[in-house]
Amino acid sequence: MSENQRIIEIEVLRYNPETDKEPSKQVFDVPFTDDMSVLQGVQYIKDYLDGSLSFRWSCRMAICGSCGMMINGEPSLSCETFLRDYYPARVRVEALAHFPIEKDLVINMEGFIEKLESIQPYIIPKEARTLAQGEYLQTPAQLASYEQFSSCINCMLCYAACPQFGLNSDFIGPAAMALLHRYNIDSRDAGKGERMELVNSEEGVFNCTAVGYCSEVCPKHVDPANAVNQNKTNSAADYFMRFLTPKGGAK
Amino acid sequence: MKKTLKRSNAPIFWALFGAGGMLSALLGPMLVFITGLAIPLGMLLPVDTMSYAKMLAFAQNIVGKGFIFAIISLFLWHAAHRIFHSLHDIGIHAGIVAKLICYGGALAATLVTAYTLLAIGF
Amino acid sequence: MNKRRPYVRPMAGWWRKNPFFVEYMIHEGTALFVAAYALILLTGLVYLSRGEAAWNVWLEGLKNPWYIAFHWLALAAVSYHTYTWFKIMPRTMPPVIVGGKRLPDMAITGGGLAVATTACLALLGLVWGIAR
Amino acid sequence: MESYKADVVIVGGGGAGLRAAIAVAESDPALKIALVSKVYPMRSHTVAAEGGSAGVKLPTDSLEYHFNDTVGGGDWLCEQDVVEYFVAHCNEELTQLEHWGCPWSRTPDGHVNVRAFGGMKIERTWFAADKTGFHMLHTLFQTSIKYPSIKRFDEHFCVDLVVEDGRVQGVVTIEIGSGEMALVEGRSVVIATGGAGRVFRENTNGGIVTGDGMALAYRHGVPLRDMEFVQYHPTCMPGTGLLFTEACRGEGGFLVNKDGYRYLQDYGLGPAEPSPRNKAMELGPRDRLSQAFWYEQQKGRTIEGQHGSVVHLDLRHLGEAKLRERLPQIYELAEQFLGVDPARAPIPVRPAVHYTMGGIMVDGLCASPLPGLYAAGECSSVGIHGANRLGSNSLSELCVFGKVAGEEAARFAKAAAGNSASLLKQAQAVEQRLLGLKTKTGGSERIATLRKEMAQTMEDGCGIYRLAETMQATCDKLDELKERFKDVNVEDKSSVWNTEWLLAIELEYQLDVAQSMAYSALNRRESRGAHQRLDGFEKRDDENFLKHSQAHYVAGGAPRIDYGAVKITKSQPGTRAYGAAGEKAEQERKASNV
Ligand SMILES: Cc1cc2nc3c(=O)[nH]c(=O)nc-3n(C[C@H](O)[C@H](O)[C@H](O)COP(=O)(O)OP(=O)(O)OC[C@H]3O[C@@H](n4cnc5c(N)ncnc54)[C@H](O)[C@@H]3O)c2cc1C
Ligand code: SF4
Ligand code: F3S
Ligand code: FES
Repeated sequence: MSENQRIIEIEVLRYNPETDKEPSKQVFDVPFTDDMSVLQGVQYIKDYLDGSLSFRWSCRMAICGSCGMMINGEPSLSCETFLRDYYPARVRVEALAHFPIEKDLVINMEGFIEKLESIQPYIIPKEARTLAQGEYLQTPAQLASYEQFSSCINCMLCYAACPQFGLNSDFIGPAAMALLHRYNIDSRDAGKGERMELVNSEEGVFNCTAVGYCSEVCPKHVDPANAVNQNKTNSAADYFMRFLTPKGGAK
Repeated sequence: MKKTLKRSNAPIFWALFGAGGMLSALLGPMLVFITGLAIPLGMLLPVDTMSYAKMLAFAQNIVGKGFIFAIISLFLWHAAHRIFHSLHDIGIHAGIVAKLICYGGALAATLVTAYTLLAIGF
Repeated sequence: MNKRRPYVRPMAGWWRKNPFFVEYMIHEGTALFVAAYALILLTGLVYLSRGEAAWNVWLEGLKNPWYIAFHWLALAAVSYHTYTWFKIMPRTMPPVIVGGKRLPDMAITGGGLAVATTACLALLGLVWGIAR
Repeated sequence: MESYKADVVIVGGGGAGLRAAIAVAESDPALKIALVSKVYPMRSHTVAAEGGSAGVKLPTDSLEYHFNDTVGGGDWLCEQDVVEYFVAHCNEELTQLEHWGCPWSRTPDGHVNVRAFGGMKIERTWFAADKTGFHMLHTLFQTSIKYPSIKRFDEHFCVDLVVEDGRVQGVVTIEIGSGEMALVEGRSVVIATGGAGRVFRENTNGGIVTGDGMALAYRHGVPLRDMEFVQYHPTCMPGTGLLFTEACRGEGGFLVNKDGYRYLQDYGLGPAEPSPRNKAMELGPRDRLSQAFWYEQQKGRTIEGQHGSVVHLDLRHLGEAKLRERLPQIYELAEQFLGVDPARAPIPVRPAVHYTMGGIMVDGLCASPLPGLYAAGECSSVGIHGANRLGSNSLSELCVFGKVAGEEAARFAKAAAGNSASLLKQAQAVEQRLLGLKTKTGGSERIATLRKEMAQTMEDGCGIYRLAETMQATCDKLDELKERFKDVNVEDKSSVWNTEWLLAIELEYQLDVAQSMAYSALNRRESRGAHQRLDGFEKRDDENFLKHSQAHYVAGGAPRIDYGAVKITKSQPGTRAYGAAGEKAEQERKASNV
């Protein structure tokens, strides 16, 4: 193994809130093999070069959504980005853009969690169903219509990709909208009316200018831009229809 | 826990933006080519394509009026919306002022177009 | 005694830092040409309403090399707008399911561009037909 | 130090913890719930489960079949009354998840679909493509948001239990973001902290799977049961240990050696048919498949790779379309991590540590011997997995026993007296001890070095096949590592997001858990399920070892191991046979039963 071991430079944006005024770069020389991910690279740094480096990770298999970082300026999951693709050049690693940095590569994601909570991400059934009634019937086609939007791993790469979120952190943003949309179009759900209020609001979909980079970087092909932009149409319909229908669209 | 949410009025502008964007995407290139290049340079189309008589007749025709109105106003609404957002994008958050200039300009131009088309008569 | 002090990075110049954003700014920038072109048309309309002499002044004016140059640029910009408009199309419309499969982005963009081409040619044909 | 008062504290926001929290909230909305998790709940390792979750569904299936598969698969080391309760409640719980929005894969007429899984006689594994755990976890997390009585303590690391008056009365936590410690009081506590696979070198587990909850209970006198049973999953990525789900084989994949030969037929799992039959060949149980790999390796019929010997998981005959539909994540994993297109080339695989069958000893109602303390999920040993867990049983376990644990903890909390007044003092002592770990200077041991040595010695001594000599060496090594841990150096002295400090605390947990495994293994002088010996104890010994091992914590020393009875109700220990032999054995059993 050691013969084909090479050294790559990893530049990390460091920030320690207790001592630093602002983040600064630090470069580490890391031995690597071809199958090593960027995550394994920063793990090496933590294990052997500088124990104080902080970052989130867990599954190592691109499913837990913890390990998002800016890698050479692009939002990426560090566990499925490989050092071999950068060598011999230096790899630049930073905390996800558009979020406040807590320390080193760790961002503050409380705002994102609040957004998730605000979209009522659970089935709001027309009428409650008992277990004795068994499962809802849902055809593979009905499943397919929302499945893609349900495969979001909450990695927030799309937020790091979306300049509109960067400019206005109140914007509900791509992933939360994808999830909201996922429930709205699930055949078991009847909560669309309640959720539209958020879609229509000033924090809602119209902050998006269809940059589309969110979908580009999404590691799970959720296509959040599609969820956001489809809902502009839904929201506009809701906006104008309320003048036509006596009850006035979504409340 | 739930915040009070304020409904956004964006759908109005967004709908106009979308309509103008679609119209300019579909016809924009050819219109620019015809009025800005083919006619002045005498390419492809007969020289008198945009003669006073023809254009007056076109502008007096109800369909022609509609076409002219849609093109000028929707193009401007489309552009105003994009420019407004781009100002925000590059860090000019002039808010209400930018809004007034962009959308106000589009509105003014729309009114001028409508007035002129009416003035031209039927 | 909480030691947290989250650091918020500035956004200034964000659009220069990623080729994707540069492209975005360029396609947003096409709006300047769309606006200018619409204003030229509006001027023409106003001149038209003022009678033949005025109209001819406007028509002559179009032959000014600056105007010609502008229109070449505008043609490029608006064509680029057309291209990007349909390129984002798959992001903005509900997924189209054909035979149980989601229609690929390419097909939607391609379809949109085909429609636009047809519309342009139809417009040209129409103008040509009327003018003849 | 801050303190927060809840009625029920749940430690762990994975499948089991979330299910428990919802159960408490539904049983009594007035109960205040504190859900403490060291990661945001949707990061919990349940997210990584791929294959599916078992629950009798088809008309051709029965609870009895599920019971028999589970008990036989566990080599009769199961609590049979608990298994009976379990199989009877799987379907209901999975249906509940369906009502909550879980996107189960469907049949064309809209019913939930089921797939085949290793060691299961009939198809009964509910699945959501190959992201079952992901969808279950996100469904549970998102549903939990509906209940206002659940207060989450996300990214709060639980460092100790607070025990007073002979019952547990809360936990001590570190808020990772600030480094501040807090006391979270509750009248009952549910531990749902997941497995401990990270004590081994090559494993399928996430970085957070460090056995914390097991160690917490263990240190407070609760025995860890059946810890020697550690499951090796036969098809993992060489090097990283990442998992290629059993569903690969459920969908019809083959395992072949370097000659392209389906070697499982040589190990009593045949005959080799073009598509694997249930409980035969590739759909045999995991312990058997991993053991077969070991023998192939001994015979020199494996392929040498950069990260050790491998065999091939061949999916090519399934075709790209089916692979993309049924195993999309596997497809991407193979492509991205290995550069292998599974529709065109076989995937190199080898066994890696996957699951801890043992855990915190609890009864059928998830209650531990320490009053007020409950446990559910992989950290617990409720008794359904015995010596070897069947794939897809544990996701169902999370729901079935997560709910039981929640309801029981709620009941206990309502009946319990108020908490003692002196808890804060205890918590402050914990704070002093842990701050000491961080502030002390002059340590010379690197955390990573100790961790690596631990993982290596566990692999050496407690691998697929075990010998007294190497197990003893592992025990000795662990003793040494515990000694050296006293000299551990935490470089980072800061408060905010000091993950190095947390790693040190985790390492200490891991060393305790590793010890319980190694000593339990050394003491079990027989071969059963995942515990296989080659040193004269190759046979199962029901006479002496049809018993649960129980490891008791001894401060500063080796654990004390004793044994507890196994509850047998209707299935007497028999031969575990699979493939054609298994079918024959079953027919004979049936014939003799009538
Ligand atoms: C790759 C893989 C695939 C699998 N596939 C299947 C399958 O197909 N079918 C099946 O049935 N089973 C499968 N399993 C097994 C199954 O997924 C796990 O047993 C199960 O998910 C464990 O769930 P849990 O709720 O017990 O723990 P986890 O989901 O691991 O959750 C543990 C929780 O405890 C918290 N925690 C831990 N320590 C602390 C602490 N000190 N302080 C605070 N919080 C703490 C964590 O933050 C986390 O929220 C698989 C396992 C793996 C690894
Ligand atoms: S939509 Fe995609 S990029 Fe955004 S959080 Fe979800 S998985 Fe990540
Ligand atoms: S990048 Fe942002 S602007 Fe819209 S399309 Fe995606 S949310
Ligand atoms: S570590 Fe889980 S997504 Fe990368």
